[in-house]
Amino acid sequence: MTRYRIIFSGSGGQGLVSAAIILAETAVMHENLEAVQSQSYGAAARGGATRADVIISDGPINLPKVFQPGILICMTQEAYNKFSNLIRPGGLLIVDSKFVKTTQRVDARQVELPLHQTVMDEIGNPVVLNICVLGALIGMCGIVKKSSIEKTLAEKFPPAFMAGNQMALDIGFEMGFEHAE
Amino acid sequence: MTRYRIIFSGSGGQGLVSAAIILAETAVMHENLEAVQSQSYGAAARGGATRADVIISDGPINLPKVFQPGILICMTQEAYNKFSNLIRPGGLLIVDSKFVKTTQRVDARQVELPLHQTVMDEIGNPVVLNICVLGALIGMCGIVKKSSIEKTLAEKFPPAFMAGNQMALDIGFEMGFEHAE
Amino acid sequence: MGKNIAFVQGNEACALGAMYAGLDFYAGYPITPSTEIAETLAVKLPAAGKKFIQMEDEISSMCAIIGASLTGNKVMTATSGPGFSLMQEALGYAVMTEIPCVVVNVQRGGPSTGNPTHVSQGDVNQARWGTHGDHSIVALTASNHQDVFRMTVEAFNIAETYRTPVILLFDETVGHMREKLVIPKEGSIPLVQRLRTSVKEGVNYHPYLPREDGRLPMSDFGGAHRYNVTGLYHDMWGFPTDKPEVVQELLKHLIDKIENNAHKITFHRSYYLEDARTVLISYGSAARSALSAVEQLRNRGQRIGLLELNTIWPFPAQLVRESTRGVNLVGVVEMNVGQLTQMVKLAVGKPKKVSLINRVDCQMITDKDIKKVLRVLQGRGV
Amino acid sequence: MGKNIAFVQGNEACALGAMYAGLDFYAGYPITPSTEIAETLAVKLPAAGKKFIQMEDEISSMCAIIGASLTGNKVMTATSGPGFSLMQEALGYAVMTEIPCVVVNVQRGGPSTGNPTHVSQGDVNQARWGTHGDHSIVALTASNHQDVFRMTVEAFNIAETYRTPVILLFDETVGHMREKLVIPKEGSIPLVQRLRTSVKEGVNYHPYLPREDGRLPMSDFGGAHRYNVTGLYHDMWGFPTDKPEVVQELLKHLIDKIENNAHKITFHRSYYLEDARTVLISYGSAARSALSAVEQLRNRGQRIGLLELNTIWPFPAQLVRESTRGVNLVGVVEMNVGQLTQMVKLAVGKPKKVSLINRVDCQMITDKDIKKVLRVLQGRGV
Amino acid sequence: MAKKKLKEHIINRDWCKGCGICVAMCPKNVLELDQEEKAVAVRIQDCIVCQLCEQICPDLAIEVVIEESSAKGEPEAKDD
Amino acid sequence: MAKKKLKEHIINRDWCKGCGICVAMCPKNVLELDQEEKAVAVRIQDCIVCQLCEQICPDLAIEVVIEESSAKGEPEAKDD
Amino acid sequence: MDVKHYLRERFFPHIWCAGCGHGIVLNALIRAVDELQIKKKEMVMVSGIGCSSRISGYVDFHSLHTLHGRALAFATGVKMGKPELNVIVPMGDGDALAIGGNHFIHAARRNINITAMVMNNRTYGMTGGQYSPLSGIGIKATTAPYTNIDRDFDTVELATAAGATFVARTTVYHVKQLQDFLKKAIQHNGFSMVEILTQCPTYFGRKNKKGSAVDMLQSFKDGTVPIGSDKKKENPELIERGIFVDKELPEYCQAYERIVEIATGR
Amino acid sequence: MDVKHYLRERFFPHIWCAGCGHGIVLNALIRAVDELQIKKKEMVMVSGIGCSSRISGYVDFHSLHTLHGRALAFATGVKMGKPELNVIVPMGDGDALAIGGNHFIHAARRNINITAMVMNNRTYGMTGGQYSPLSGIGIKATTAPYTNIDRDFDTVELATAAGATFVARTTVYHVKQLQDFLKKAIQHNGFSMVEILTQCPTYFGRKNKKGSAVDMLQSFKDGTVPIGSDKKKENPELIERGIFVDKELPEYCQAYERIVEIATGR
Ligand SMILES: Cc1ncc(C[n+]2csc(CCOP(=O)(O)OP(=O)(O)O)c2C)c(N)n1
Ligand SMILES: Cc1ncc(C[n+]2csc(CCOP(=O)(O)OP(=O)(O)O)c2C)c(N)n1
Ligand code: SF4
Ligand code: SF4
Ligand code: SF4
Ligand code: SF4
Repeated sequence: MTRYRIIFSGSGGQGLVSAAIILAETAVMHENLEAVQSQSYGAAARGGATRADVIISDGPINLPKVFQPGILICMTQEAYNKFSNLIRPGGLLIVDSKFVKTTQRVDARQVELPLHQTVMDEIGNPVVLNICVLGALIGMCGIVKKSSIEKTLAEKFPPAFMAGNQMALDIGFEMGFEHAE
Repeated sequence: MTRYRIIFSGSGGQGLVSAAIILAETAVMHENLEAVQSQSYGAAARGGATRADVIISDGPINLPKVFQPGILICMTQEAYNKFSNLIRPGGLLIVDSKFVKTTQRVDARQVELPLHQTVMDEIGNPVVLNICVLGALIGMCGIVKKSSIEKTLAEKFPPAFMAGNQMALDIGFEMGFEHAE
Repeated sequence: MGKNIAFVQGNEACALGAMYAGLDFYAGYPITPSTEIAETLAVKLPAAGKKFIQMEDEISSMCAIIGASLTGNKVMTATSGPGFSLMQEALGYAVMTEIPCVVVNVQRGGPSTGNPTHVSQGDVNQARWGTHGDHSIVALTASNHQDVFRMTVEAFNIAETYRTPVILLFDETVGHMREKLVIPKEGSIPLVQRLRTSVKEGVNYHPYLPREDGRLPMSDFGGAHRYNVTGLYHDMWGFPTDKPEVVQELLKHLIDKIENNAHKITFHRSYYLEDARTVLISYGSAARSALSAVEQLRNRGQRIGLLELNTIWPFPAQLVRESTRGVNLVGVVEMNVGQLTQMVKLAVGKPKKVSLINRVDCQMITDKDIKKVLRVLQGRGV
Repeated sequence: MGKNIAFVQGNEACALGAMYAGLDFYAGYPITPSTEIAETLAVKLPAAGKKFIQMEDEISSMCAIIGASLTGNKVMTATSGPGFSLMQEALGYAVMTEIPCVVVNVQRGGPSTGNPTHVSQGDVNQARWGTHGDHSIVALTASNHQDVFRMTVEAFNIAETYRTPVILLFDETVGHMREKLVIPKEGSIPLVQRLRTSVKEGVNYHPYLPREDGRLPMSDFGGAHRYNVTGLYHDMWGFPTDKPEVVQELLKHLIDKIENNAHKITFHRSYYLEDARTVLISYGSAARSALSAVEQLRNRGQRIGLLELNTIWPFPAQLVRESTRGVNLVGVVEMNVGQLTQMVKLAVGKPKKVSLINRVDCQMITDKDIKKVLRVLQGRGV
Repeated sequence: MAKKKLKEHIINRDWCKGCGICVAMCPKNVLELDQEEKAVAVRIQDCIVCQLCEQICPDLAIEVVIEESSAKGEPEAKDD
Repeated sequence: MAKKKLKEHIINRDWCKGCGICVAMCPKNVLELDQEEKAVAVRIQDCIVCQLCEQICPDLAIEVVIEESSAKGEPEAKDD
Repeated sequence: MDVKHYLRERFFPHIWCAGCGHGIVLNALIRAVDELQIKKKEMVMVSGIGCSSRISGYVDFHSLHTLHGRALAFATGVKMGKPELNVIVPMGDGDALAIGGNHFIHAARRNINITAMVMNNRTYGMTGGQYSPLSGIGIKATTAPYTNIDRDFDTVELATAAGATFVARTTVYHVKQLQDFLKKAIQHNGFSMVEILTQCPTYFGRKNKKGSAVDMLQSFKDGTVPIGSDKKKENPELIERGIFVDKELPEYCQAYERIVEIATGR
Repeated sequence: MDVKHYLRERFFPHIWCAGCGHGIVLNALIRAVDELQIKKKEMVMVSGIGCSSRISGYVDFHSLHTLHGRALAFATGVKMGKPELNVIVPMGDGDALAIGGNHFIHAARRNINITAMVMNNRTYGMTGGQYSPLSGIGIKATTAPYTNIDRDFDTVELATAAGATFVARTTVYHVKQLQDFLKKAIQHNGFSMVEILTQCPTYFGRKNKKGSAVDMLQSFKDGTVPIGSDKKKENPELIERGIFVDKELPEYCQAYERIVEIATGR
């Protein structure tokens, strides 16, 4: 039984909860997997660091929260400071190189990607950053097929958004794929 | 241990609850007796027959309600119809001869007194009817001293009311005393 | 006889007890059968230079007394079933913020508007669990005016000592009936005054940091210390937090300060328990009938006794256990479907020994009713 | 994969279940963590030609659904702790007047405003006893979206069958998390439609005269029969009365119709109970962790099982008794100070066998937490 | 509209509580309270069939019955 | 009142959330958001010390410090 | 007309005290309904708790006797649940404006087609004569033994400000006007409110030495004037009677129909 | 002035979103208090629940963060309990006028010396953007996906009709006026209400395409006029700013003092 335990973390406006939902929804709707998604709510969410948890598995999932993520994505310094110590030994830590200075030493593979920079350079609109993150994640780790993500995006967004999303997904996927093990 | 169980019954405006309270209060405040008083409340009280219960004793009283009155006073036909069957065998039933036609046969001494008529004839104001009732009751049965009732009346009413109350009490007392056993 | 004797309704006895205890502020909304408490206080409080206000409803009444308590007043409200249901949210707020206050519920027939002018003891479990979330609560009751008075005074004492709302759970019969009340001399029932902080102005005051003994000294609003009060989980300064360890510690504190002091706030009366083989447990007006039944059966030679509870919550499990040890039959006399009977069963440990003796038609249970059920329970038929 | 699969929050699953059950009318007031139920229905109901209204508060929401139910609609409201406290008075009205309705409480940390965005199961006893007066109530819960959906449908079925409010007692974790939901085909969960009277216009209809089977056929407001509905004790025509025999009979009816049918409305799931020597009993999101713990311990050879309750009230005492017969240890896993544990103790009869395994810091209890306590209970230290 | 003609006052003695409102409000002083404090029409001949007594009786105890011929007529509006 | 003279803008970067309100509201276009989306005073010389930025900042992150000499002066009332 | 056609006779004589104005309101209401020729099965009375609220039990309509202060909230459910029904909500001043004030202003704001009758006797009759938000300063009540310091609402102004689209005031002395206003209110498409000054001789009257029920009725005659009357200028204490607001604005249930159309794409 | 003197710095940066108008209200409030030279220990803030209500936690006054909608009821207890305190009650539009509407009108009616600030962002911010009784028809919200059919209250009219003796309205754009009105409201002896139009860019703004916080601020400038402005005649949609009511009537706690005098025979 494969089981992915992923935390997306960053700040409120970055759309990381959406990214988490898209990922989990794709697993369930298009890959016949089980997935559970949850997130932090409330004052914690309005101010400081957001966090969205995703567990994906080919068998039933009982616990809905991630305690030790195998994959941790940090899109702000604050998120990195708060969550990086949670990571499972030998896990994967993805950070945006613009926002995060990786200071802590963690027993995990740390990958720093210039996601924000690239999105701004090539698309010029930060709203698709979250899709780019998603692209990088699946480029690096698989989890679900890129085409499945595309299906979900097509279902959830109006056609006008498709081009931007697709570009962001592709950019992210490529950057991630380079770091795939 | 002597124990008096008394029900005053009649209609809302007749002041019978007050009469009951005065009696019980007199027993407690001026005769060192125990007394418990209770009454019917609510829709029953607003419309139909009022009922006020008094128990007087020289020892502690547990039950606050009268189930079988030794003395029952009925000041309306409705009250008579409703309550006369409650009376304790051998008890005393006092009714106002103007308002009540004693129809039922009860195993009790029935005394019909023209209380209302006499009050109207001699005082001309029905508000003191209840005091007259009280006078009749203690005239007939004792229970508490007349002078004690007078003390309570003096405590509870402004001086302006004293004369009327006293007259009513006296009238009632006399009428009652005639029927004392 | 001096002025210290009064012939009053139970509701008046409660109002007089509150005045004795030092009530400063009352807010309420009329409802049968508790209205006379407000009506009495509407006369007494202004005459003592203290505050009375009739609010727009029960919710605001409960809120207003909490606000007034924070400015250093001893406070109370009174209501009955429907109003008590409406107060539940704000009652929980007082629990969470540890604001001393006394809430009277003169029980009438429920559920819903039910039977406003008749008696019931149906709100016992609501008093315990009516507001959302885990918590503990104190609820006292009484069967006669002397105890109504005394329990009212103790309610204020407990509220101030433990910084908690205290519920006075009376019933229509006791509330409405009149009997003698001997008003205790000043000082004869000790009064607890609010524990105020000794922390000086300018020095850090922690409104929600319990002392060693679990007590929390207060500082009046308008006084030297400015702090925050919130119904959210909060830290020792009174500021919101959702830190798990702080949350858990606060909840434990709220519960422990009551449960661990249960023995100190357990009031009761025992009648003929020494050699009793049958024990009745009762409270409120039902206990009057229970006592009457017990005395009659004693006269006939039965070894029967009565444990009358004045403290219902925290449930005096230990007292009940001790009072029923070695007893054959425990009869719980209450005017509901057995709300306290469950607690007695848990306390006694042998649920089968415990039977409910009740009445649920909004009529006062009588000595006869009780004797009848006892005969059956004792295997002697009807 | 067809359209019958959805990836949704528990709150959405509840809303979808309600739509499936035939919800006609929703009134509510937003509150975390239940708001998504309203938000989903604000989209779905108008699109189905049905009614959605956001009221001025929770009290009016509860009142509005009762009013709408009387005109023949299937109705629901949803809230969380503080709002649920506010609904207690009107909830009791629905109990007394026997109006079918469904009330969702997605539990958050209490008491008071507590911890709005975190999980708790602290309202279990409030669901039972929150409104004043004796009464019975139905409360269902679920640990996963499939059951959230199904229990929501069953809530409507029970409400309509027994003419009673039914409480859906979910929790923040289940309400907010997203997982797969397979939407059952139309007809695959049977729906109960309201039983309407067959009495013709002009013939005497007794709205509150139960049939032999205890059921009360209804007549919609606006329909052939004009009758009275009141929260006061009432006779078979729905008119107020305080006649003791009528009062008692009505109260008994209100209680019996629930308690005597407990077996018909008991929903649960059993896992590995057959040979279990240790049985966990749990419900709501806590049951997810309990199942996880049980599966891990089974893998290590322990004879442990799980009884997951979907029906909390009426408490399934018989089921619990049967499921724990001959068992050494019963662990009740819940996120409160042991509210259901007491009921389990009473049901099991041997209170000492029953232990609470809980968490009260508004964090989800984990498999680890449970395993740790079990080790201690089994005498194996930490 | 045809002038209405009185047939009779039906006064429901079970419902009448003797408040005296009809007595005081009747513009023609037609009504009185009797010994038992129940309303009775004593000066029927003076009645102008304004029906105020019927409409203001808080106990709904009075019916002013009009002679058949005009019974279907609208009651006269009266107000200040 | 003496014309106020600017000493400095103290901008609390920890509190500023970069909403840009001060930037937009400043009548003299003195302020800008920097790379990190924090307000900075870039055209200090243009500042007329109206203190609007200070008073409208929703994060209470700006203090417009006035030269000592006139520091005690009342802030100028300004409204439409 | 046959009054009894509209009454549940077996509950008469009613529970109200002798001379209580609530009976006059009942009397006027059934006449209004009769004149409008509305079928009884199309009428719903929703009331709260109070002496006034008992009115709903006496009429042979669909009747819903609810909780103190909440009648308009229940009524909102009834009306939205079946918009074709005529929904009337009789309330005491406490019921409507003390505990029920919030539902009062919100029902008015939504302009839902309900008729609210505020039977204003300036006291809580049912619980024995406490002061209400309409008692006014200087009044005596069991909870205001030293006179009341609570200012009173102007019900008409409050309803108007809250958004009611039909607002009127009259008294039980003015029975014809009362019938007329009730008819207009019921016919109005939107939230209508009629304030009816009425007497509680038992508590308000007795406590405040207002004399008999007849005296109190008389005081409604003497103490009120039609809107705009010159007398009001001389004596500002006089209370105006009449229709203060009568305007058409989108009714709530009808507006909801539009939402359904949008949502279903009809 | 030293803003931080009035703040509980350790809770900053505050929890409000970037550009949220609530912070501007906080900013204005402490300036108003500073100018009035009221001691911090004489100030009490009593709030309910909502983003707006969090304001009480940020000021270094006595602060009471209560239940949704109930702040004015708690405040009534605080004020009566210690009338010498200045009691300020900040509320969101939902807090003040949805669930809290009844306490709002009753506090106004009593004319108790409390200052109510209604921070009107036309939505429930805290719970994520549902419609409120001040949203108005046509607005979109998470619970009004097909647009809102609920009419809005006019807060000023409602407060006036309920009896408030100081009633004003302004916006967070007009910071100086805001400070001024708050000062006057605090100084007023009686119930004062200041409605403050403020922006929730996160929910109301986003759902209704109102642009950035700056755009929304700008709309307060363009969408409002001083009371009596001619522009309003041309464009009735414009909202008036200014002081609508300012009158002296007996204050509740002072009136109560008189009752004590009567009762004690002083
Ligand atoms: C929640 C709740 N609070 C209080 C009461 C008690 N109560 C019943 S009626 C009433 C007020 C009655 O006054 P009003 O509404 O003016 O009507 P009236 O009796 O004068 O006609 C009150 C306070 C109640 N039944 N329920
Ligand atoms: C009794 C109760 N009902 C509902 C809620 C949920 N709730 C919290 S704040 C809020 C509304 C917030 O809106 P508003 O008062 O306008 O303030 P804002 O957040 O917009 O500043 C709601 C519905 C609650 N906390 N308590
Ligand atoms: S109808 Fe008119 S005139 Fe005739 S008795 Fe009645 S009130 Fe008097
Ligand atoms: S003080 Fe005025 S001019 Fe100077 S930066 Fe601030 S807003 Fe601009
Ligand atoms: S108490 Fe007053 S309002 Fe109630 S019935 Fe009697 S007179 Fe009417
Ligand atoms: S949600 Fe809206 S009201 Fe709340 S802090 Fe954010 S912008 Fe302000």
